[in-house]
Amino acid sequence: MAELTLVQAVNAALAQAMEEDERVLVLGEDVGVDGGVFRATDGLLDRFGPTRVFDTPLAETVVAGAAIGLAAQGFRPVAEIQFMGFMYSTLDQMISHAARLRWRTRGRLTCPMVLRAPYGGGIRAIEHHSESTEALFAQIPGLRVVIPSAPNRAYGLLLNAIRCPDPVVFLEPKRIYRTIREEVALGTAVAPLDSCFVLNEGRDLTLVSWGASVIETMAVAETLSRDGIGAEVIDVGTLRPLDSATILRSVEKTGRCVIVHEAARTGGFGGEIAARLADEGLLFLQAPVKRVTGYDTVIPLPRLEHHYLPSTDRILTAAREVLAFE
Amino acid sequence: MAELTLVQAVNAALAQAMEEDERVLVLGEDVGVDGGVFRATDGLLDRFGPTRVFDTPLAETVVAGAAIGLAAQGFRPVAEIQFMGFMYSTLDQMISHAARLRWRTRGRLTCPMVLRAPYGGGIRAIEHHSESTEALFAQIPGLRVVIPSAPNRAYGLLLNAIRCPDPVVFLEPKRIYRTIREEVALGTAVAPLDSCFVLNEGRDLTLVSWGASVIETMAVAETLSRDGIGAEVIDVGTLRPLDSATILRSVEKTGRCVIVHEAARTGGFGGEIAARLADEGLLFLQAPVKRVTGYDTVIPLPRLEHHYLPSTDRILTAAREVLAFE
Amino acid sequence: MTRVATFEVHYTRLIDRDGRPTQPLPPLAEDRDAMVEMYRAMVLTRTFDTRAIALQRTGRLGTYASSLGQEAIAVGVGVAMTPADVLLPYARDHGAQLLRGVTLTELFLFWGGDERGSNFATPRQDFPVTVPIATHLPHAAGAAMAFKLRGERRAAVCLCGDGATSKGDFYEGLNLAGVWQVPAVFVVCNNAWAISMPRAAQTAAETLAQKAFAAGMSCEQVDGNDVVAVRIAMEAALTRARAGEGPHLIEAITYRLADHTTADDASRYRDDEVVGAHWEDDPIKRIKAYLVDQMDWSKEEEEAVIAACSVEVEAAAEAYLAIPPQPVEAIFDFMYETLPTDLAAQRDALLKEVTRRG
Amino acid sequence: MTRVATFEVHYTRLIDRDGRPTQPLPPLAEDRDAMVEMYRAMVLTRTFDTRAIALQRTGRLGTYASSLGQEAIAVGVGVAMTPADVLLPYARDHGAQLLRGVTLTELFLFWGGDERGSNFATPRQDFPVTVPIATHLPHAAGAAMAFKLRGERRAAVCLCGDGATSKGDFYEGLNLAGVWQVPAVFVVCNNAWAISMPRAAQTAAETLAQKAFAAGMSCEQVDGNDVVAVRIAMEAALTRARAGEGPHLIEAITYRLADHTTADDASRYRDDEVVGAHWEDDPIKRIKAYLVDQMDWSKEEEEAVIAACSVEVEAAAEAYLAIPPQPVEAIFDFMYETLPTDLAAQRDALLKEVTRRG
Ligand SMILES: Cc1ncc(C[n+]2csc(CCOP(=O)(O)OP(=O)(O)O)c2C)c(N)n1
Ligand SMILES: Cc1ncc(C[n+]2csc(CCOP(=O)(O)OP(=O)(O)O)c2C)c(N)n1
Ligand SMILES: [Mg+2]
Ligand SMILES: [Mg+2]
Repeated sequence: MAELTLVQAVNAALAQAMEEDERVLVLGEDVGVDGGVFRATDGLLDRFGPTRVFDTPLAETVVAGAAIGLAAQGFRPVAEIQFMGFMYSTLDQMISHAARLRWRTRGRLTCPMVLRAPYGGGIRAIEHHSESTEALFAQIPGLRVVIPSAPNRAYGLLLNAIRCPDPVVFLEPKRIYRTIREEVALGTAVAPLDSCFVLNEGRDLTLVSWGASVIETMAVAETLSRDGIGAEVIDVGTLRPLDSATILRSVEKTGRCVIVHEAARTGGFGGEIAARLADEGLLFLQAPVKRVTGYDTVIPLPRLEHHYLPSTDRILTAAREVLAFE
Repeated sequence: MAELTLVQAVNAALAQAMEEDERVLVLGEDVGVDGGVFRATDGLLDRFGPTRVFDTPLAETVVAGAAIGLAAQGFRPVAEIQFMGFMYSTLDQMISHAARLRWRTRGRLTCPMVLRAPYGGGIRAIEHHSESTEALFAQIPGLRVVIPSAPNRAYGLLLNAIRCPDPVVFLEPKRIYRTIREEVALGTAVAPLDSCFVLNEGRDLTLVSWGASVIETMAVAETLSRDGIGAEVIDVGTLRPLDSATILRSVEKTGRCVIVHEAARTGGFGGEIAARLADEGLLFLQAPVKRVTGYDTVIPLPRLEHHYLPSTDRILTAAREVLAFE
Repeated sequence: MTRVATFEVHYTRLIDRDGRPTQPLPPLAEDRDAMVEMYRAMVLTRTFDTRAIALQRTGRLGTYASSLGQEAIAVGVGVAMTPADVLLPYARDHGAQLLRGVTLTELFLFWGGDERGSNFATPRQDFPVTVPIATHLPHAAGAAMAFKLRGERRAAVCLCGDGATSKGDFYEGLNLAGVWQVPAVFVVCNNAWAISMPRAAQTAAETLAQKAFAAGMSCEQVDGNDVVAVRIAMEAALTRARAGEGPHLIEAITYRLADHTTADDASRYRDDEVVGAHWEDDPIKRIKAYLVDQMDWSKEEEEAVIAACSVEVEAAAEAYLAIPPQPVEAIFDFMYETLPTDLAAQRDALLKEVTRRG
Repeated sequence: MTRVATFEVHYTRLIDRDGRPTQPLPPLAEDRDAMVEMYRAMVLTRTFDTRAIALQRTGRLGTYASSLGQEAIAVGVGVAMTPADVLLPYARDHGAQLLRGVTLTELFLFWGGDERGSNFATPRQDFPVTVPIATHLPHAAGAAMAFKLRGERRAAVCLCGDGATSKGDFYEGLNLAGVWQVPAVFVVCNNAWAISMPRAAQTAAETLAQKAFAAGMSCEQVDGNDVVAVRIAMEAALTRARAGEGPHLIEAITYRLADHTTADDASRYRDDEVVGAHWEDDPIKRIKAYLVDQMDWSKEEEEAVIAACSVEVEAAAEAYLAIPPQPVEAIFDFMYETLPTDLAAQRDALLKEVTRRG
């Protein structure tokens, strides 16, 4: 057990995975001596040496592509992209190859790789450093998309992602990289890759979220509880494959649902969840399914950025609106 | 007026746009002498010469990127990508630049370009030649995403896309490139870029679709009408910005909705439409919103491909299920 | 002004278009069995090609990419490799795939639109044909890195076309292979065309070989219609690569005698006459001339090879045509190691639908 | 084996680190006004840099990329360009942007996290700073093609770092510029590092200049700490480009004296001593030594330049700090030419929320 921040938990999970399986490699820009721009790979080069941890040239396509080649050859590469805004040039490799190598060869070649990147806004960064475009990956059959929202789950999910025989895109909410500390049970990977986490139980309303927005969502649940309203909070740790059963069960109980994510609304992954509710959960719904999200714009530069991110205020307003609905 | 197939309508719209505005350029792999692999640019080189129509090297990133540079300099480039499966390496340029140039410079530089590509399955092609991943583009703020489903609308929509001051992704359902002929009113662009097309009116059920699937969807409406059931068919010609008002109005009337698209279900754009119904249209809904889509897999190679595409059979089953719902 | 670096590109041809040596030949060229083996492989490749096109024309195969005219490259590459090496082929490498152990039936199956065609029984570690152009060069760098990390004396061999050299993935792959000094050999099959785009429209570079300089990689040009030149260059590059001396790029110059694919009509963009002239450079004609002139290749031997190849291809085509499609639920197989719940539901729905339809 | 192509890379330095000519100098070096203009521009750039870092440290500016040590490149490029040319800068080109007419206040605004910083009053057609590395080379090829198509005597000038040369976009952009023969000049600012990655970890290529050979483009290396060498090379390249003689690539060799950005701690990955040694190559020190030695640059003149630059930067910083943020609804401005209905609804919702919050 250790008290860790989220980024430390990522680091610890990488170290654990490398320890337990020598096929695990860490690669990416500045992951070696520098330990990664957010220090997620700090100390790994010293500990595991240059045949396990290596820097790559500044070229995201080939970072993903080389990871695919390594994975097809039996390694378990964990590649870091410095910011989600620089993942777009990995999409072709991830869609056309990582997601399909097993399928295309009927299981002959596989692609057990992890593509990690910090994502999301709120750190007052320059353009392209605050993106939340997880739906780009979450819509690709063959990929798994995992997003932790706390140190303990980050540790468990990453360890399971690395052990997973399928390609995993692992997105880390960098806004909360260092804001929470939590006991992490080292060596065990308790957070499974295929189910949502119910963080708070409640009978009146279901709040569904992932990533950094889980923090504000939990805060709203607490506010509501002071008014005697029970909000069930679901952290969608794994967007794909989506465990909609947990969400449906909750909405069956509460009849009301608000989905919260940082990404722009239109085409965001909240739409998929609402769509499943509109199909399989229609009879449970006692109120419209609201989405509290980023606006359908580019995320603004720091001076206006805070207006863009779903605030507790906006979540609370939506929650009350849904609760008031008859 | 002329009787044209869809691909001929595309060709005619390109010619018309080049005729009326000398800033319009056509570029891409094999668009010149060869006239494009589907002949969409046939004859344009002869007619407008090599300073208006030019081949590019085999490099999709720079096709999109050079179009951005040309557009910022006042041209109106219409770039062709040979198949949607090769658009993935344009995503970085389209997301990071085309969609944002205006926003980033507060209107100083703009990006009036069109990125065209044939898309969809059903032509018994080799891998990567049958993709329907329109949701990748439709989720990007700043882009417009347009998909015609008949020659006349293809002509009008493309002409409007080229005239549009914003970047447009224009996806052409190649399965029906040559299967329908239709009178096209040359020289006029009647199909607006921001509204859905109601192809069939009905009071009992709303069928929402786009691209080649509109054909099967219309066939189902016809079948239903023989049973005295009125299905309203909405062709979402422009996915982004989405005219949800038309869809909502229809569902307000019918209370039932089935969404049909070729793309894989999870994260497909049908989810966005269903999500808007689950919010703004919840009170109208008398039955679950069903999606008839490709499965959440890679689209199979030709030998199994037909099982993947939404068939009239599957659409009809879903429609009857929704109609039977009480 | 100081000169800080100089580079040269060299070109090698050992046997000219009439089958005559252009310079003293390596021992390989004296080895009748080896020469016949390559000849036979080239003839088999072409026989397969002809049959594949015929099957496509009659609707029994999908869109097909012919290797007509560039059999010497695939065969030169295929014979130079050892089983432990790994091939990352592009769409015209049937010859190399066959030499590696992929069966004719598997090739037909692949081009027939069946995923099982990429699940060949041997060689298990070779990559399937990569369709998105140049996207496999990064895989080659990664796979070769795997060999290096494990200290194995193996090499990755990656082929692509002239058009492929324009793409970012090509360059990123080469650059990574260069800086990591991995055992990889890259072969650019310069067949003068990328669909309708002539070589000169791809790049202003005088040679395609020189693209390797951007990656700090050694390179050379060979006559891609001279199977001996291709093989010798490949063997040397592979030996160096396996010995840890780094990657290498070979530009093999040939000509696409066929349409781009069965979906293409090359007469729209190039003169039949020019193509006709290139038949003089036919790599099969060349090695046959060499065999006849230098090795007493007899009419009987020739006929035997032709006949054997036909029989083999015919049998494979029949075997292919007899293979039923996969069961419909195969759509869901191999998406993930284990089927996620929501996919399982979709699978059940499809099976129900199929049953209902009967 | 025939040699089919040869290539050479040359390196130019005109003034050494102590300000002494290494060879007969061009007329420019005799032109006191011109030399002082460049010196002043370099000092202004560095003064801006120092102030920007101070603002960042006190929370009044965002993450900032210093150009410390590479001012000679941006300035040499900026002075060589005419107003009609178009600049496509990367993040350390403050010096060039200033010479182009972007104001110090606009630069502060950009780095302060305000979109209006890229809407500079002049030059209207220059591109904003491109953040995703190397993605602007394709734009440069496109913009230059626009000049060519319109028959304008203008050139696109595109700068990037050494790290950028590894990326596919870099290569695709160069290759297209080469094959289209557009008026573009590419400048690689080789400052020895890409964050923590030393130049040797990016590529096995002996020089970065030679990457141009892959695109059939001419190239050269210059001492990037020698502003005269940079400017002379740029002027020549621009003249050729505008005359339709095609694109060119210049590798300008310098050293990143600062941390990568204000978010970086370079001491994690490089020795302070090594960095210290590179201060000997400081481009400002060099031109100042030249001015003092060759042009009787006086203490008073020096002090006047320093003081004027300080005043200018201080005034700009104050002006920047006085600019209120955009109104909140600016989030929705400029997404499309006209606001689509669903965005208008979101805009209204935001405004209502802001009003409610008070
Ligand atoms: C990324 C990508 N873009 C476009 C295509 C369509 N396409 C298939 S083959 C081809 C030309 C390839 O030319 P070359 O690399 O010279 O190989 P060749 O076909 O001549 O052997 C093109 C453009 C593709 N498969 N992949
Ligand atoms: C595509 C992309 N990947 C990663 C980054 C993060 N990043 C910002 S600057 C930088 C290093 C750039 O090095 P170089 O090109 O040498 O320029 P320098 O910073 O040294 O001037 C990196 C990796 C980025 N901005 N864009
Ligand atoms: Mg070719
Ligand atoms: Mg650098």
